[in-house]
Amino acid sequence: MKRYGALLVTDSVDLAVLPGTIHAIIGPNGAGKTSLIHQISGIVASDAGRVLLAGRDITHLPLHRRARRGLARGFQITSVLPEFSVLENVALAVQATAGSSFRFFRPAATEAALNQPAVAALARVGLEARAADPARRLSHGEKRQLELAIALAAKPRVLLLDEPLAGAGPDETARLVALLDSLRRDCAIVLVEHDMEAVFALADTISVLAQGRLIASGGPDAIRADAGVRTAYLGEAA
Amino acid sequence: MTLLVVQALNGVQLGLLLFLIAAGLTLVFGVMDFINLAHGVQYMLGAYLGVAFAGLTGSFWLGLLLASVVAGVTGIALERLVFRHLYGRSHLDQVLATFGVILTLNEAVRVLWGTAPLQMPMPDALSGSFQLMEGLRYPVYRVALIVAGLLVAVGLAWAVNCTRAGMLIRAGASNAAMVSALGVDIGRLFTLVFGIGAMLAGFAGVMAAPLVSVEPSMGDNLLILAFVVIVIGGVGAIRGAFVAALMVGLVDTLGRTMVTDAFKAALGASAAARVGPAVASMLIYLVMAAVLAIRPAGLFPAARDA
Amino acid sequence: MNRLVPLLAFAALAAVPFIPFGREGGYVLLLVSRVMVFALAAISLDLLLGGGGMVSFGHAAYLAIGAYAVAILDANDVSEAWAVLAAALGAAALFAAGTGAVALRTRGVNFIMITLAFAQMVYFAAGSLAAYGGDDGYSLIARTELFGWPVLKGRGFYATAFVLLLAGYLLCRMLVASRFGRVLRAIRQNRQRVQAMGFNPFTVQLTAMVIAGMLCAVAGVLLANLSEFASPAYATWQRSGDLLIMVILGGAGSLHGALLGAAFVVLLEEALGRLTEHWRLIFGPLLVLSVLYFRGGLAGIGAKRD
Amino acid sequence: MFGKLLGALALAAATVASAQAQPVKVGVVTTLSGPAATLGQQLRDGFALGIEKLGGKLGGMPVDATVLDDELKPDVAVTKVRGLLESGKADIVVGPIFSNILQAIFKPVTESGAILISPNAGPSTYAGRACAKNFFVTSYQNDQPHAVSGQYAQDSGYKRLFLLAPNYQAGRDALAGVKSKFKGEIVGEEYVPLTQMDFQSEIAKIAAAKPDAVYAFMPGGLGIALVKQYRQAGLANIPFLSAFTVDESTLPAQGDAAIGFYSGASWAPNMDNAANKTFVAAFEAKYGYVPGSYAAYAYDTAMLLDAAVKKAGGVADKAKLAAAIETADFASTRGAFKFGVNHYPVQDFYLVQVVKRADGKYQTETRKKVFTADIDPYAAQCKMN
Repeated sequence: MKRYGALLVTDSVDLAVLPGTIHAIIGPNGAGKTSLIHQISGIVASDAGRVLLAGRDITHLPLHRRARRGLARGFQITSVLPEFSVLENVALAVQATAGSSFRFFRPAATEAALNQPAVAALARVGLEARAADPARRLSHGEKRQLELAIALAAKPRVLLLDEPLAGAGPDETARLVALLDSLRRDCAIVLVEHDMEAVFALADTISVLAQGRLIASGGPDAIRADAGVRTAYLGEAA
Repeated sequence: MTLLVVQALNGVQLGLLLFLIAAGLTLVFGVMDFINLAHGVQYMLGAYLGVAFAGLTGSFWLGLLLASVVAGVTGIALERLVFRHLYGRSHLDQVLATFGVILTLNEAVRVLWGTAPLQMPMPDALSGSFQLMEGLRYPVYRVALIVAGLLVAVGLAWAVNCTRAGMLIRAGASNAAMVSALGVDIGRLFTLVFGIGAMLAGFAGVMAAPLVSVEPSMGDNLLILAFVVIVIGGVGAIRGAFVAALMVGLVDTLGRTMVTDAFKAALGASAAARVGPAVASMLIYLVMAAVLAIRPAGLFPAARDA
Repeated sequence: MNRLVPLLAFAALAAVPFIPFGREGGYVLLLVSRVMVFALAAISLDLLLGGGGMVSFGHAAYLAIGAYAVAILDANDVSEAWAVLAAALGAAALFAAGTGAVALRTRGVNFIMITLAFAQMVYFAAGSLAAYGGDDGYSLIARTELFGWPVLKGRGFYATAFVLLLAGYLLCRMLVASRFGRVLRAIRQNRQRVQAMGFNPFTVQLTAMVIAGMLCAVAGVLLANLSEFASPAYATWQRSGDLLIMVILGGAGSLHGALLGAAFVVLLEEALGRLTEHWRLIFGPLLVLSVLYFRGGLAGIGAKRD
Repeated sequence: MFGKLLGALALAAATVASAQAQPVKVGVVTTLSGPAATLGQQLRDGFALGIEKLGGKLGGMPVDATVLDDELKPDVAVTKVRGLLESGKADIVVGPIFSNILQAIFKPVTESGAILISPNAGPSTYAGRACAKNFFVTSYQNDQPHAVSGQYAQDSGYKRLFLLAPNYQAGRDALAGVKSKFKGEIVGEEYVPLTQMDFQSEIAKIAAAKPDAVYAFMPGGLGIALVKQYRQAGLANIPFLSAFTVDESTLPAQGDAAIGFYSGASWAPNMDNAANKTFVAAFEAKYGYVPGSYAAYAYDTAMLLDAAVKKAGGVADKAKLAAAIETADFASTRGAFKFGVNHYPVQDFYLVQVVKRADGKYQTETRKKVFTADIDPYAAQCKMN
């Protein structure tokens, strides 16, 4: 049983992300994609506009409180905890949503309440075999998988992913795309990605940003046909 | 009123002395992300070398020159032998190693020159004084100290803002990896910055020697003050170090003058004599805590790339 | 390694009173008592430093807070352990919460300096407590007692200090392994990541500061009883530096490293001090070399690396 | 590691105990770390010279001496001293330099039954109600050298006095000592941090206040900086009275700047008696610097102990030894020497002045006797029992 939310960003960019869908944001370099993700997740404060999550205004909440409301994010530069084991990375994320962290005496490493969901999340991304290894020893693609597991462990309503495929080889990409595709069952996904093939294969809705503005939004087919998008991407060539 | 002006002048002079020390510290910290606790002993070393060279040559000026150069060379030697190996390491390792250097050099100075404080005579040319207010003469030497401090500040500002090395230093302070990737020999740049920092501290040591007691560990408390300065100013910022040094100098000097008087009015004389000096001693730390509480990165933090 | 070394260390501490050192026996017990007191302080610092990545340069303030809790109650004819502990822990918790709330706004070297600033304030404040000896310090009338039992006299002190050290160590180990400690350790590695997971680093770190401060205040209570004396000198920045050195030298983050570091510093000072008055000339380079060649500190020697 | 205790630190002059004679075990507690080590060295050198003069013996018995560096940390001092006492290495403890260290070691030493002799620090605490049978001071009570200047200022008819001291207990006590004798107007009373290096702020205040004289208690590096800057600011025409601010430990660094400045003391290198002449000449020959009062009182302490051990016939009976110390008759560098009821000296105090000697070195010389057979103000409260 899962509850889905909806997300809205207003800052001359209007985005609505619907439950159970993948909403991709594309655009040329410098279009403001990462900035947008930062604003939504709360790392950077917006100058104007609002962010709503499941109908509630979260614009003025700090990063960690947005996360508690169900907004999870992966980072463009992989950002796992290098000294922790793979399992501990995920268990920590479980801990963030499961009860208090102000428990001082019981060893966390053996808490089944934390480890079972963590193992499940690892299995979901296909990393369960490496649970005991230190996170710093993972390959680049495996770190991406771990990022996803961390994000999933929080059982988020909305998952923000900033270029999850960057730096992945063809095999890894194929695996990650399949994984992302299966994730839409769990939560709404906002996907910033340069790999157009993956974007058009995955996304239910695509929004195109150029110079900080939203120039088009719609299904993959609509975007393919959009004249403005063609100009923005193919600009000089057209 | 005149007294206040005199005190302000004294504050400026203390501030400039602090700036000479803090400038090198903040550069080394900003460019190399290196916590150099041993910067204070460079100041002490400058004072001792100044006394030694002035004694050998019979001239304050030769002593100043030689001591500054040798202090700089010592800094470079330390950089090559020890500090260079610590750039990539954690701040904790740097703290431990440079603390070891402090212990070593403080003790070495004791072994070489003895524990007793030494005397550094003032240069004849600057030993005069002029009437500042009734009954108080202001030594020309202190004016020279102010002028020297200002000249160094201007020179540094010029060097950092207008020269190629300065540009690299500024670039290095915000993104060392990038500068290195652009093909600049970052190692030589670091050595240069270190040498300049050590030389400035040594120079400050010689200049202060005729005024203060030249003794082992004389740099320890000054190191703490210099760190207060660079933290208030914002790590890596020459301009911040300058403003903060003057601020600390003025707060400390004027605070000592006025805090006890202020408490006298509020608490009566005997309580003021007890509370006043304690608060005056705390004043610069209170200022630092207040600045950091409001601006956690200091007044003028160097823009740092992620 | 992680279990064996601490086990051996505590076994050695437990065995010391039963080893016949002859006429030196009394002194050995004193010296090792001193090791244990500073080990407790260092372990509490390691909880901040190794656990949470918070480099406090003002941890000695809590030694003074604990010591003055003993002194002030002693002056009012109270030497019951529960009262003393309540006062020491309460004062330390208040101080940690108040200063921590401000200090945690800053990062890196600014955090180092702002904690130093707060400790300096404690130092100056303790020096102005004229009723308790001011700078001269306060000589205890009676040692702290437990329900009228003189638990801190003679061998009782050794036993009590051992129990408290062991308890403190186990407590810290438990904390580090707990849910709370896991978040704390995660913050040290990547603050933003932890925030994005939904944790508030501020409250977690502040809680750690309060716990560490209280633990160190217990060491302060012991130190006052060991020397039957409370002094502002307990809060000097040099003392805070000593604690940092113990933790880093021992290997930050391992907890038992802090114990090894404290033992190493106290005993090596003693041993070298017997060789020569200029023992710092040996000790200083040793620190430098240990950083250059033994990464991970004493606790890291022989430990497996990946 | 603990087998042979402190052997390396033993005084050069000390002789190893011979098989038959039980040696006199002396612990010397002094400060040998940091800038204050200058004073600590004087204490150590003065005491070592005394023992050497006595042929390595006290009262004809061999000496087993141990020098401890208190590092100017009270807890370090206590640990080391208690260690010495508990391993039976001290019949007598001599030291320390600083009052706060004395406060810390007083109880452990006196309660152990050993004799404690302070050749420098003489706090008011142990001069009054807390006086003890086995505690002696061979220097002075801390207030006295300061009172000298207060009395001198009063006698000289000064009307307006400016006071300066570091902000710590001894500083506040010092100025209280001056004020107890000076009845004129105090036009300024400044307390500075112990770490201060620049006195411009205070100097400007002095110039503005235009006092008849200045009184300063600025020990060590503080005094060096103050005296130089005071001279440079052209204030030297205002008489400079002091204690522990211009003495033989600071004069080499102050040089000409200190010439003519005054201090209050019970001893100076020029004092005209045979014991002092022998001491100063031997000290300068052996150590190459002019001794200060720290060295002189430590030397006196060695001589005192020699006489007392001889009289008591050994150190086994501490009560007998204490009684012998009370009445010991020895040749002090200050001429005649006598303890008061509280075991602090009853002695003359002088105004001394800084001069440059013919050989280019600096020393203080007695100018005027200010107090004769002075008893400190706390002695009346002492009920020795």
